[in-house]
Formats: sequence, C-alpha cells, structure tokens
Amino acid sequence: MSNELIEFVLVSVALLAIGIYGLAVKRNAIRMLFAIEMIVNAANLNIVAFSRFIPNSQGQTLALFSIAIAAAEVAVGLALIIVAYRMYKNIDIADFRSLKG
Amino acid sequence: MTSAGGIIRALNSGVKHLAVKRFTLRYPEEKLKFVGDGFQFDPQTGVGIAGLKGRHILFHDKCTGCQLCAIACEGIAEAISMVKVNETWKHNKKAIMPQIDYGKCVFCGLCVDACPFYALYMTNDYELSSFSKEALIYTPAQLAVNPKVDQDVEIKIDKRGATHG
Amino acid sequence: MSSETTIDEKSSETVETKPEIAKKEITPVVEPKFEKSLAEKVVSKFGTIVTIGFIKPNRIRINAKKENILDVATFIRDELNFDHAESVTGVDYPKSKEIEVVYHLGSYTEPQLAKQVLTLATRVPREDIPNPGHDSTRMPSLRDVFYSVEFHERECFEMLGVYFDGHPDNRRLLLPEDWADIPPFRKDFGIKGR
Amino acid sequence: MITPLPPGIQLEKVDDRIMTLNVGPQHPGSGHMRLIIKVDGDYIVSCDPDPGYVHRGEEKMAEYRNYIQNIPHLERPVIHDSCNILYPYCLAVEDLLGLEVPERAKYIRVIASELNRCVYTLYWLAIYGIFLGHSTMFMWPVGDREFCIDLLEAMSGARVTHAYFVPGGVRNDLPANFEERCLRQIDYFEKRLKQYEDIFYQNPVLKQRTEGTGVLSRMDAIRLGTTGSVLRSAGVDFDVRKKEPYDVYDNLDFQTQVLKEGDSYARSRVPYLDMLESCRIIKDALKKMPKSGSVRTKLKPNPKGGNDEVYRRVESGRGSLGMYVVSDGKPEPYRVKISVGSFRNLICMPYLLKGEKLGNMPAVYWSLNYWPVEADR
Amino acid sequence: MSSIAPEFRLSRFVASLTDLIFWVIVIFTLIGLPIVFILLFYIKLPVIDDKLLTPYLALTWLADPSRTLPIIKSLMHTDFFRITTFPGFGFAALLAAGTIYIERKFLAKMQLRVGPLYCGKIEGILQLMGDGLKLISKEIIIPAKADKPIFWVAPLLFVGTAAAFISLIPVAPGWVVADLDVGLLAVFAVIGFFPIITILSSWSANSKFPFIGGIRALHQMVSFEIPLILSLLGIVILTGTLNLTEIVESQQHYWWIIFMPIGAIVFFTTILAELERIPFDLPEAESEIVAGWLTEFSGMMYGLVQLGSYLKLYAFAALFTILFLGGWNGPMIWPPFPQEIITEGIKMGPITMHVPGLPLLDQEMLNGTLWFTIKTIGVILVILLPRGVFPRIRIDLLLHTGWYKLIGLSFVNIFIALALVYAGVLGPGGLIQ
Amino acid sequence: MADAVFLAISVLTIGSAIAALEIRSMIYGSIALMVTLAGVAGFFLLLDAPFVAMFQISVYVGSIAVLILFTVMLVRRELIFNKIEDPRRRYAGIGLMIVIMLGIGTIIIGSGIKSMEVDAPAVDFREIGKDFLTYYSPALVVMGLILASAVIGALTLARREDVTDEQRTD
Amino acid sequence: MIDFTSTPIILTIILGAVGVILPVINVIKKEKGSSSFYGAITLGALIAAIGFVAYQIIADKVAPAAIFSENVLVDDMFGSFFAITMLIVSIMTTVGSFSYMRGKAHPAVYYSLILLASVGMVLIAYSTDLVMLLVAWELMSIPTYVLAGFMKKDPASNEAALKYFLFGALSSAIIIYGISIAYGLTGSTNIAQVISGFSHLGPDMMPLALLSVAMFIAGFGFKMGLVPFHMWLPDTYEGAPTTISTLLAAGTKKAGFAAALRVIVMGTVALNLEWTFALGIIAIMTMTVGNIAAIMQKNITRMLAYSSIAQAGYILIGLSIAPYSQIGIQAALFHILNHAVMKGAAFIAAAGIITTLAVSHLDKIRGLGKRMPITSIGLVVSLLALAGVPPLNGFWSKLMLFGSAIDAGSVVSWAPYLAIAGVLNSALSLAYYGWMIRKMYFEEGESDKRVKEPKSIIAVMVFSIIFIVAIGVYPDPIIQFTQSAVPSISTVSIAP
Repeated sequence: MSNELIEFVLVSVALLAIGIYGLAVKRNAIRMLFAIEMIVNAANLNIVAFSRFIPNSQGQTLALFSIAIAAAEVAVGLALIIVAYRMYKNIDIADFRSLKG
Repeated sequence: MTSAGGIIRALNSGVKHLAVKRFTLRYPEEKLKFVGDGFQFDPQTGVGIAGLKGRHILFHDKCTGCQLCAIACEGIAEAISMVKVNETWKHNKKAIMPQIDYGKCVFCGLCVDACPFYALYMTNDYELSSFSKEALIYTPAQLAVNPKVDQDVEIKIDKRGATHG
Repeated sequence: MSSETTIDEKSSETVETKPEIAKKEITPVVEPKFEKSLAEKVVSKFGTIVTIGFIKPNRIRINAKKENILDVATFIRDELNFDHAESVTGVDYPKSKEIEVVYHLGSYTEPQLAKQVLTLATRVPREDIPNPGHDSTRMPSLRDVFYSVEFHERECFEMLGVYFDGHPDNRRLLLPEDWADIPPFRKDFGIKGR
Repeated sequence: MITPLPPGIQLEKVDDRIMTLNVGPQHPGSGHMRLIIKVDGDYIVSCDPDPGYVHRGEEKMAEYRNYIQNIPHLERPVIHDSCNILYPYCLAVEDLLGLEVPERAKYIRVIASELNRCVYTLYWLAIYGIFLGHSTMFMWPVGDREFCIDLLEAMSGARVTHAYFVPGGVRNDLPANFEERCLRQIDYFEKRLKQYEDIFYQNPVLKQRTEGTGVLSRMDAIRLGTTGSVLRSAGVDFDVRKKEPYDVYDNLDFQTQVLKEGDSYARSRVPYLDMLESCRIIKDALKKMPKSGSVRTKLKPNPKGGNDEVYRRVESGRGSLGMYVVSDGKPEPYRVKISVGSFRNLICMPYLLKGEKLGNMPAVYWSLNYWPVEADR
Repeated sequence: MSSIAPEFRLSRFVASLTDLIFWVIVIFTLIGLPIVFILLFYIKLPVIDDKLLTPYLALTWLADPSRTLPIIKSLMHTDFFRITTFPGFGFAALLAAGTIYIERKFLAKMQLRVGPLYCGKIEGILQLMGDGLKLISKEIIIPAKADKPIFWVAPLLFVGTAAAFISLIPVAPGWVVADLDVGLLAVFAVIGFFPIITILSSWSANSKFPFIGGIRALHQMVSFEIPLILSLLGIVILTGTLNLTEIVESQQHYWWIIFMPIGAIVFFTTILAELERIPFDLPEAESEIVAGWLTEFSGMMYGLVQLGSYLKLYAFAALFTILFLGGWNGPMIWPPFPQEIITEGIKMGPITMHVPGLPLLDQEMLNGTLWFTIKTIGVILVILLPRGVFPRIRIDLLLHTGWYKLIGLSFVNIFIALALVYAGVLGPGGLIQ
Repeated sequence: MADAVFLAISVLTIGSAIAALEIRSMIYGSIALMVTLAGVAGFFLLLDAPFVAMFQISVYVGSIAVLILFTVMLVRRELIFNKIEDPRRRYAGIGLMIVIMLGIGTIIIGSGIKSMEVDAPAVDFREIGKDFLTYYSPALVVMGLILASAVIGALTLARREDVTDEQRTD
Repeated sequence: MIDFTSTPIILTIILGAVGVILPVINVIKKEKGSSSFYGAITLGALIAAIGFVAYQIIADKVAPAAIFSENVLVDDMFGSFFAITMLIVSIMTTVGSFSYMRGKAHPAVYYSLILLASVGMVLIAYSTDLVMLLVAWELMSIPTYVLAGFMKKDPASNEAALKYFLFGALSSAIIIYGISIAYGLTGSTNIAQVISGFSHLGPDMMPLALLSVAMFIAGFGFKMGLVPFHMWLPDTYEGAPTTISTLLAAGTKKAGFAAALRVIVMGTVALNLEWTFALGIIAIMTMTVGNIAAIMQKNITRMLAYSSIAQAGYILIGLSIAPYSQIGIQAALFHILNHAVMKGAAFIAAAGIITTLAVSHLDKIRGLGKRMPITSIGLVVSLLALAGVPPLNGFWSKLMLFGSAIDAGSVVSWAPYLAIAGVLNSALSLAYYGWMIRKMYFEEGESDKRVKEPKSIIAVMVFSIIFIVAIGVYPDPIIQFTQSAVPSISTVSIAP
C-alpha cells in the first residue's frame, strides 16, 4: 500500500465536481443520470478509501449497499426516461414544457 | 414432465445415431451404379427399356437423317439441329445428322422415342461439364463415341443402417 | 434449326373450330343419375336462365349469364352444398368476342359430393383493344359467395383482363408491376418466335 | 352452414410504430416469393403475399405444343413432384383422346406417384427443419430422400425431371429385379421415417414452437378452399385418392390421415403420416401388380382431341392438383389450366400470419406446404 | 483447354518460392528478432549458475542441449508463459480449435454425413487451418455508415474478454493465471462484458439485422445471467469460498453434481444460452434474421469472433468441470515421473543431460491436467449434442424459461444446499468431508 | 509501480468522466462512463477491496451499462448527439466545478487525514458477509424491498400499454 | 441484533410482505383485479400497522425517545410518533385513491408501491444508523419516483416524475457522499458513534465534519423543499397524480424532517455551531418564498405545493431554535402532525375535484360550494387550519412554534424575528386561502347542479374535519403525545 489516502479522496472530489458540473450544465436526461452516477461513484470511492484505513468492514458493506441502491435508481430512472421518450420523442428535459408556473 | 421425457428421448435418439453408418456418396471418387446402360426405345412395341437418361449415343450406320428427333425436340428444348456430316451413307442421302446442344437439352428422352430406326439411344454418362458453351455442343462425330464410365457403388442396407459401399 | 416443321405452321394459324362448347349440346352415352338430379335442381330453379353444358360421371357443367351468376352461385352454395372453388379459369374465344370464365366448384362438407366437380361457366364480352379494369370485360365477383376465389380471381384479372366487380382487392398478383402489354392469356398475345 | 365471412384484406392505417418488412425474395425465410409484412413490435399486423417471381406462363406455353411435347414442360413447376403434376394431365389427355391404359401401367404409375410424393415431402420437411433451426432434420430427410430418388431413377432414368408418364401409360417398363429392390429399400425407408418421431415430432421444443400457432379452424379451412395437408390437418377428411379414386387407388389398402388441431404442428405432421401411408401403398401395389404385360398404349404421332373439355384431379404432395384441358380438335390443347394446391393454400397466409409473432412466421409459412414455383406456374 | 486455369511453369514457381523465402528471412531478421528480444527482455530473468540469464546468453545456451531445459524451466516460471501458453491462451485456443473440428465431425456423424473430409488427407484434419487461412486472406468489408472504431474494436474486445475469462480457470494444482480470492465473482464480472460487446458491435454495424440480433442476444444473455449466478450460490454456500481452486479442492471425495444435480442442470442450460448455442441460438436465427449480430462481419473479424466464442465455450465447459465435476481430481493414472530424470539425467546417445529438478512437470500436475482435459472435453461434447437434436426456441419461450423455470429451479437448489448445511451433512464441520 | 498504476487509473477515470459528459455521441459517452466505473473498480482493487471491485464491475457493467446502452440506442439517432449548449451556462458550470474542487480540496488538504496510519491489514471479505447477517440484517431486508420496488416499478413503467394482454403469452 | 418483536421490524414485515405479495397476486390472478380489491388489502395492512403501533404505545413497550441505539433501528417514542403520522398519511392517500384509481391500469402495483414507500417513511424515523437511514430513504424515494410517473399517458406526470427523479437521485447521491465523509471521520456508521466521534474531532478535521453536515442538509433539504433546493417541488406536485402529491407533500416531506431531526440537529449540537442561525435564515426564506409564490398561482395543486413549501419554513423554525428552547422540537413535531393531516386533506380534496370535475384551474372552481358541498367544507376547513385560524389545530401548533421562538429570544437575540416573520407570513397566506374560499362560495359558478362526490373522498374529508376541529378544540392529548416523543437534546445526552 504505497498510495496515501488523500490521493484517493482528491480523485473522489474531482469526480464529485465533474458530476455537479454535469448536472448544472447538461439538460439531457441521460447525461444527468451519468452525472449522478459519477457522484455516487465518487462517494463509493471515498468510502472504500476510508475503510482501508479503518479496521472494520462497515465501509465496504456501505459501499455494497450504495452500489445496489444506485443500480435500483438507474433502473427506475431509465424506465422513466423511456416513458418520457415515448411521449415527447425527446430526452432533453429543457424541452419538457408542459408544466409552467 | 412430459417435456423432460421428450428431451431425454430426443437426446437418446441423437446419441444412438452416432453409431449408425453414414450415408454419404463421396461423389468424385465413388459413383452410384445405375440400372442398365441407358434409355432406349423400341418403336415396334412402343415401350422403352429402362436406363439412365444421360448423354446420347448416335449410331451413324442407322441414322437416316429423317429429322424426327429434331421435330420432337422443337417444342421442348430446341437442342437438336441437323448438320451436314462428311460421311456418305446409303440410307442418308442428305448426309445430315443430329447435333445436340447440351446447354439446352433437358434429357427428357422424347427424341429417343421419336427415332424409328434405333439410331439414337441415351447412355449413362452424365458428366458433361465444360468451361465454355461451345464445348457443350456435341457434333455427330462426338455423339458416335460410346462413353466409358465406371459406376460401381450401390446402396447397401444392413443392421447398422444404409450406406454406399 | 434445320427444317420447318408442320406442327408449327398449323398452330400458328389458330383456326377457331370450337368456339362454343356450350351451345353444342354434347350428349353423353349414359347420363349418370345423381349428377343429373343435381343439374335438374338448378334448372328447375332458374329455368331458362341457365343451360346445362354437359353431364358426365362426376362432372356437371352449368352455363349461366353473367347477370345471374351471383344468384346461381348462391343457390349452388346454399342448396347444393358446394362450398369452395377449386379454380377459376378464363378461356379466350376471340372469334365470338367473348371470354369464358369457368369456376370449378367442389364440396368438402357433403360426403356424397366429394367426387363431384361442378363447372359453372359464364361469358363476358371481350374487346379487341383491352384496357383491363376500365372496359366492358367485367362481371360480378363471386368472392362473397365462395370466399376461396379471392386469389384466383385476381389471377384471372391479370391474365385475361376480366374485371370482377365487388372484389375487394383487385390488384396484380403474379405479373410484374410494370407489365404494360395485353393480358397474356388472351389468344392474341403470342409467344415470341411462335 | 356458412358462417359470416371474414373481412377482406385491407391495408392498415399508417402508423409510425408499424414497420414494414419485406421478407423475400432474397431472404432465407422465404423461397421465391415476397411477404410484405407489417409488424408492430413483435406482432404481425398484416401480411400481403406477393408471389410471381418465378411465373413462367406454363399454361400459355402449353397452348403451343402438342400433347406429347407438353410433358417435359408441364413437370417443370414442381420438379420434386414431377410425376404427380403430370398425372392429371395424362388422365385428362387420356379422357380426351379416349385412350385405355394397361393394367400394369396403372400400378407403375401409382408406385411412381407415391415415391415422388415421398421425395417431395422429404424435401419440404428438410426445409421445415432448417426453418426451425433443426439442422439434423435438414440432413436426415435429404439423405433418406436418396432411397426414393434411387428407385425413381431406376424406373425413369432421371433423378428429378422424370418425364415418365405419358398419355396411355408410362414410357418404359420396370427394370429387372425392381420389385425386390424396391421392397428392400422401402422397408428400410419406413424404419428411418419412424426415427423422425423421436428427434423431431415428439421433440418438446418443436412442440412448444409449433403447437397452437397459426390455428386454422375446420370451417375456415373449408371456406378458404384449402387443400391437401392444410385441409386434412384441420379435421376435414378429404383425399382425392379416396374420394375420387383414379387408376387403381380403389384397389389399394390405405387410409386418409386426418388430424383435428389445425395448427402448424398438425400441418407439419400430416405429410409425414402420408409418407408412411405411401410406403404401405407401394408395398401393396407391388404385391397386386401384374407381373408382366404392356405398359404403354401405342400413340399416333400427332394425336388430336375432339371438341371437349376435361377436368381431372389427383392428390399431389401439396393437395388436390387439377388439370383443366380444353381441346378444339387440334394437336395442341386450346387451353390448359393447372389448379395447384400451393396457389389455393396461398390465401391462408394473410389470415394465419395476422396477429402472430414474427418468430412464428417461418413455422407458419412453411407449414402451409407452399411451393412458390408451383404456385406461380 | 480452358482459359481460366493458367499454365503452370516450374521455373516461375521455383522463382516465386525463392523470392518468398528471401523476404521471410529479411522480415524475420529485421522485425522478428527484435520482437523476440524485446519479449525476452520482459521475461523475469533467472539466475542460473550464478549468472544472470540475459537474452543473449539464453540464445547462445540454446545451442547447448544440456542447458536448454533450465531455460525452458525458467520460462515456465514466468507469468508470460502462464498467460500465453499453458493454463492460459495457448492451451485454451488449442482446445477450442479441437472443439471446432470435433463439433463438425460429431455433428456430421449424428446427421449421417461425413463432415470435413479432404483438407489434410486424414478425415479433413487440417480443415480448420484451411478455414483460418481463408478468413485471414479475405477482404474485410465494413458497411459504409458503420461506426468504425467500435466496429473494429468489438471483435478484439470479444476475444480479449474471453481470454480474461480463461485466465480465471485453474487447470491443475497451482496452475492458474490469476488465482483470485473472489474468483467466482470475477467470473460473473467477466461474463457481464459479453452482452455489452455484442450490443455495441451490433449497433455499430448500422444495419437492421445485426441490431435485432444484438438486441435478442442482449435479452438472452442478461436474463440468463440471473439463473446462472443463482445456480452457483449453492456451491458457494456449501464450500464457503469464492476461490475456484478451493472449490476444486473441496471436491476431493465427492463431486458437487451428486448433491446438486438441479443446480448442474440449471447451470448447463444457462451455459447453452450464454453461448448462443442451439436451442438458444436466437441471435443467429437464420430464417428470420440473417446471421444475427454477426451479419456484417467479414474476413478475419468474423474469425476473431468465432475464436472468441469457442474460447468462451471452452471456458464455460471448464467452469462446469471445476464447479460440478471435481476439476482436476481423479485417480492417479499418469505414471509416476521417474526420479532418475531429476537425479541422474537423461541419456540420449552421446549426450547425457542433467536436469536439476523439474518441479513443474510433476506427476500431480500432469495427472490433473489429464483429468481436467478429459472432463472438459466430455462437457464440451455434451454442450455440442443439443445442436443436432433440438430446433431453435422462440424468444418469448426462451425468456419464459429463463425467468420462470430456471430461477425457480435454482432457488430449489439453494434450499437444498441450505438444508444440507443446516442438517450438518456438508459444509464446514459437516459429516462428510 | 503502484504510483504509476494509480496515476494511470486516475487519469483514465477523470478523463473518461469528462468525456462521458462532453463527447458528442451519446454511445461513446456511455462507453466513457463504463470506463469511469471500471476505473473506480480499479481503485477498489488498489485499495485491497477485491470483493467490492468485482461487485462494482458485475453490477455496473453487467446491468447498468447494458440498461444505459439499451436506452441510448432506443432514442432516435439524431438525439444521440448533443445539442449545443448555452455557453454562459457552460462557463458558469465550469466555474462551479472549479469552486467545488478548490473548496473541498482545500478543506481536505488542510485537514488531518494525511496523517492517518496505513498499516492496518486489509479487511477480509468474509467479514462483510458477517456484517450483513448480524448488524445490518434489517438494512439487508429493506434493501431487498428496494430492489423489489425498483423491479416492479421499472417493469410497470417500461411496459407498453397499447399491446393488449391477449397478445402476450405470459 | 435488534429484537425481532420490536415495532419497526413488525411494521416492515406487515407492510413489506403485503406490498410484495400484491403484484404477485396480480400476476397469479388471471382476471383483472379491481382497484378497490387491492385498495382494501392495502388499507387493511395499514390499519393493522397503525393499530400495532398504538398497541405498542399503550402497552408501554416503547422506549422513551432516545435517538441513539447500538443497533440500526431503535424502538422509541420519536419513531412511533412519526410512524403514526406517516401511516395516517398513507391511509388518507389509500382511501383517496379508491376513486382516483378506478379504471386505471395496474392498481396492484400502485398500492404495493404506496405500501413500500410507507415502509421507507416509517423506517426513516426509527433508524439510528446512517446505512439504515440511507436504505430507508431510498425505499421511500424509489416507489415515489415510479408513483409520480404512474400516469404514463399524461405528459405532465412524466415530466414531474423525471424532474423529481433527477433531483431525488441527486439528493441521495449527496447524502451518500456526506455519509462517506462522516464514516471516514469517525469510523462507524452508527449515528451515536458518529456524533460522539464528531464531538471529539480535532480542529483541523472540523471543516470536513462541517462539509458532511452541509451535505446532509442539502440532501435532506431537497426532499423537504427548503428554499435553495425547492425548484423541482411545484412541478412535481402539480404533475404527479394528485393522490401521490398527498403522499409526497404530507409524507415524504415529513420523513425528511424526521431524518433531519435525527442527523442534522444532533450534528449541529455536537459540533457546537451557530448553524441554527443559518437554519433560521433558511426558515424565513422558505416561508416567504413559498407564500409569495403561492399567491401568484392559478392552479390548485400548484398553489398547495407552494403552500407546503411555506409550511416547511414554519416547521424549520422549531428546528432552528431547538437547542435554545424546550418546546421548539415539540412544536415542530406538533406542526408536522397537523400539517400532515391538513395538507393531506387539502390534496385529497383537490384530487376529488380533479377526478370528478376534471378541472384544476382556480377560476374553474367557482361555486364549488354548491356543487360539491362536503369536499368544499373539507377543503375550507383544512385551508383555514393551514392559515392558522384560531379554533382549528393549525392555530395551536403555530402558536407553539412562534411561542418557542419568542421563548428562545432569551438565549439568542434573533429568535423573535422568526416569530414575527411567521406571523406576517401567516397573514400573507390568509390572502390566497381566502381568495380560494371566496371563489368557492361567493362567486357564481357555471352551474349549480350538485355533483355526486366519491365516497372515499367524503370519508377522508369527514375524518380530517373531525381531526382538525377536535384537536383545535381540545389539543391536550396530542400535545402530551408530542412531548413524550421529543428527544432530549443536549451535549450531555449525546455522549453514549
């Protein structure tokens, strides 16, 4: 183990920042989903990196939980995107304008 | 459960057939033996003699140049045309004999039926391939040659299946 | 080819020696009983509208006018229990300027009728310069009576130019889409080289 | 008796979800024909058969040749079943010309015709196997077809286009030792046929795929004028050999094979059962055949028929096959109409495929016992 | 006689042959030798007789037969050898190539045919080589609107993934490329790559038939992955490990197929589906969609995909052997490795060769490899058998089978395993050990 | 050696994360996302957590990536490519990204996690199983409910309503 | 290991089992089950669950409000309070859906997802472990994503669900990130140990801990609809099926408060921070923005959505002054319960109007008082209660909230301003509530013909009117109940 913890955490922060950038800039629903996946992965990386330095297995368990949760979320999200695509023939949420106010 | 039984039954059948003799004719090396030499026709009785309908053989000494074969072929394939030959036969004053284009012939054998002089038979030679169309036109001289074919394999049936041997 | 044959010359003349079978009243030697009873049923119903072409063993031919063909066919279906058509044929008679359309009807449901084939024929006018679908060569479609004639009538339409009124889908079937010649089964359509 | 008519073929409303597939003519799933299929997802909404890619005008050509010269031409539509397509023609011409057929020739005709039915059915079965992805079922029938072809070749001299039947009998007598050879090969052939049960007909995967797909009810089968195996699989007992026996079929011992289900499985099974019956017929015919005698009535060179018309039909591999020959006293027929089973069964296709899954298309299509070349003529 | 066949002249033939030999020598010296040296550079250099075995030294020593064996031995120690040759790619490719030949002959026998016959004189044994040459020499055609990078990379990735799968397979005690503690999970991870490659390559071809085939393959693979994983959970429960080597070692007395026949059947069925073999070869249903997702591949790209799929076949068969049939376990039938060779050396004519120990090629390893190969080939034959027996199944029936029947059966299997563990029959501290 | 591997993986991960968002074709974007996820799995391997790494690959590559690719391929071809965004929002986004990176980065670098000791042995993955079955067992049950609801919901949503049930065999 | 017979486990088993079995029944049953069949099963399960909770409380088997536990779940009064609140909301949603779901597709899935979401909402309040909290949070969120998009043919529903999903997924991602930092800093996921770890952190680690807490606030704030994170909320509440909006507004939002109470407040207390001030600012912003935006709305559900944002602001007052006032959290809890019932009734009434009259615009409900009298009365009562009109329950909870703020004024100087802002906002809210009541009763509608009101809506209306008025008249028992549910908050109690 020659790498230090902080390196992993910094990579994780970079991923988090990229994910937030994607959420802020992109209006394509699938891209936004990508960005959310990146944030979740950044968190997972953080968790596993911390757990390497903590003598218990709760961290890896937490990572497994969050991976599974992300999978469930993506399944539901993609189903929603498919339904929206069938309705609008588009996946750009900036073009979804049925609700105003 | 019936489906499981069916699956087992099918698999069993497949495995059993691994022991059955194979039934492939290795064609260029082996050639299937035919009944008789070739198709002939007896205009007297009006009944043919069984045999393979392969390439024709023309007996120059019997052909009178009557064109009946060509007429018979007219409505079918137009494969037969009468050509001059450099031979002189008493019974063939015009010295014309059939020339057969095997690119057109359908091997129906009606020309053999039409010949009243026993001059045209069919042989069991069926390997007529060539690289050019012209080579498929057989002149009377070529038709006069009796082909030499060796066909010696038969279907053999025994307990472990049928095979060509 | 070396010689001109006699067969060719004869066939190319196409002499019309047998233009109208129906009117010749071929009388078979023995008229079978069952077939005759069937034919008489039709005659007793329609009288002079129909004529009996011939009565042979297992074969009956009934000629009808094209105006009445629907009624005759319906009667044959409902009363005589012929339930399907085996084929629909057209025969061209250029001499009498008519085209004969022949329906061969059979029955599956009635065991007695299994060996019978009833030939129902009618004649439609023929024009020398055909324009399929838009000229007088037309007759009512029997599709609503015998469902099975659908594709046969389509074939008859494209091959002989007989238009069937009331057919739901009178399109080309076998010929290519760009066929622009006269209907091929008419006698004046010659095969090349013949 | 007649129930209300089904609706005719109507073009569906154009929807952006509906996709049009051209299945054929260069598609492995169809022969020389095209099926214009509209699918909605995996379901077929409409099917419009488009035959005619191999239309050759055989009927027109027959008007230009005399009765004998027509023989090699008329067998061309179904070269795998060439005896059976010549059979009604010969019967009709015999009727026209008033010819008597010798007794031995009748038996020979029956044997040849039944052998040819086996040849055709095995070929059809092989393609049905490959349509369903069963490669063994392609190889076995094609191999076993050799037994019948071998016998036919011994009889007629050709493997497929026999030109064996002529008006007035058959072209030539049987070769020597034919009976013994035929019996031996047919016995083995029957044994082989029974082995198809295990691997094909009782195979649960095949049953799953074909049972209950493309169901044709009895009434529909009658109304649509279907014939052959399609008709008999739907529960209608109709076989020309039994109902209108020609030649010597009334002397022979066989049964008509009828199934009730009317689905693809039954349609594929009836021809198979017919093949077993064919073996019985051949064996019976060989037993009852006169051992010697003439096989062909002598014919004048250019026979002419009277002013008459004849419609004769036989049972071919694809059902009732009728020939309508009109003569006007010339050496050539005035009109020849071939009424074939394939063309009559074509009408089923739009009705059976509608509402099916696309994956069922090959199973239903080929189970209709459809031979595109014959349908186009 | 004909204009197609050119006239043959011996002088031209000889000239072309010498030309060829010249270029081969030139290319080998200019490119081949450097590549060999570069590869040798990456092999971990052993020390023999207190000398560091440099490539140069190795090359010179190769001339001396008595020194060849140590070099080979040192080569066999390296990872390079493991990955490329023995438990890895080379061995698998050999078995896969054999599988192709066996499949063709086997199927031909079942269908009463002959199979490959002419190439190689003896029953067409060189047919595969001929096919390979043909595929290599063929032109590679790419659809005009295809997505070229993915289209090019997909076959390579397919072979690469299959190779990664192979690297997890232990062949003999200690002979495995990657001995992971989470081996079985790694297998699942690797299997997950195949549908992605399939769907990407089918999408990239930009053609209808590959895309439909790819979608079908995707459905099939993804829906059968679940029963695949579930059917193996029973073994994990019983052995308490994910390491494939340990799983093999746990079967020294009893094979798991005895206790879990249902799991074996489910796993076997899912293997057929994952491999796209009949009766589950829907992606290649030729009567509906021409050749499925392989339609647009041509030449060596098709060859690569075929190689990959046969490697996959080998890997799955090997996995079945490892998990259910006891892997390399079996009675010792290989004759004991003569000790004299190790101690005394081999005497061949004038040369006496002293081999200071050959610990790698010992009796256990050879015996294990033998048993493993025999069992794997047996499994491969059973995988090949349905191709001759069953027709193709329909897509909805396939999915129905996968989701309803197989998952249910695999749960039954898990409950059997749990019952065995709780009853104390098997598992840690069980009766049978 | 490990440093080089770490550097390579981190460059790959971050580069492909940017590519996943910025590449024009969405298919390539999905592939880049897969690379990102695989890179994270590589980090897990570096961190001696092979179980989590393999789980990550199985779940993300085996199911999520397939789902994403499937959805992307379902949409029309012209939608697979990005629209051009408003540059102002883009600059704002980049600014936000830099602010977050710098801010959290400063916090982390300034904090004391650098000095945490690293000599603890790696956790055996069998411990995870024990954790699942003892301490986290209610969470595991709830996780099952989550997956059940996700499957039920996704199936119901993605099911096409206009195909009648008679046409479905099952 | 937690005790098998404790309340959360039994609730999970009852509701989860029924929720999973419902779709299975749907698959097995060949004929199409009617909506009410599944609805009845769901209602039975929910009533059984609420009965069990009540039995546990009455039988005194529930521990006093403890916040912390060795296990992932704790069976305490705090959780039981939220369980009862959430289950009431679920029951109201279910009953309201009887008429709403009639003739719609997939009723089994709909009710099953409602049940699963209620399991999630209930378990959030009970969980004392961050992993459990996360998992329960997801179990609450994922079914509601689906439910929001349940009307597949309706573009608004799709859009609502998609926006809700994207923000919800973002919120859970941020929560996971926060958990990761908290775990990294303390080495555990148990809240007790996390907080004790926080309180012993060195000064250089403190910014990271703050980051973690900020991420929790952001993550939970998305669900609660606090002001910087509220932009998805009106769209979703308007677009989603109106009964589901009930669940979202009255249920999931309150679950967010439960999570916040468990995590944020403790965190802020443990870190000894002035975060309360930030919360106070957020509270004022939230209620002001919500009320001002609500005035401008023309759509009933959208107006109610903004109003629920404003109500979140009121509740946040209680949270922000929690360390300084004894009754702050108690008031917040009281208002949570009241708001759940009031907002639930209002949304169900809106759902009744939308299903029977197919209108949602404010101008279209003129003369509603004559057309749908019972629904109108229910709506009016709940609106008045929301505004805080004296004899109704909203008055008492608001009074307690503002009172606690004034009470806290003795410790922190800014607290009374919260009360002032609250009072002003209440007055502001009366404007649009009154506007709506005027439309219903004092303007002539298109027709005066009475419409048949769905029985399920009437049932909900009657229940909520009785509840609102009864508590308004005699609030003591509920106040007692909330008092018992309040965990004691001080740094002393935190160290285990």
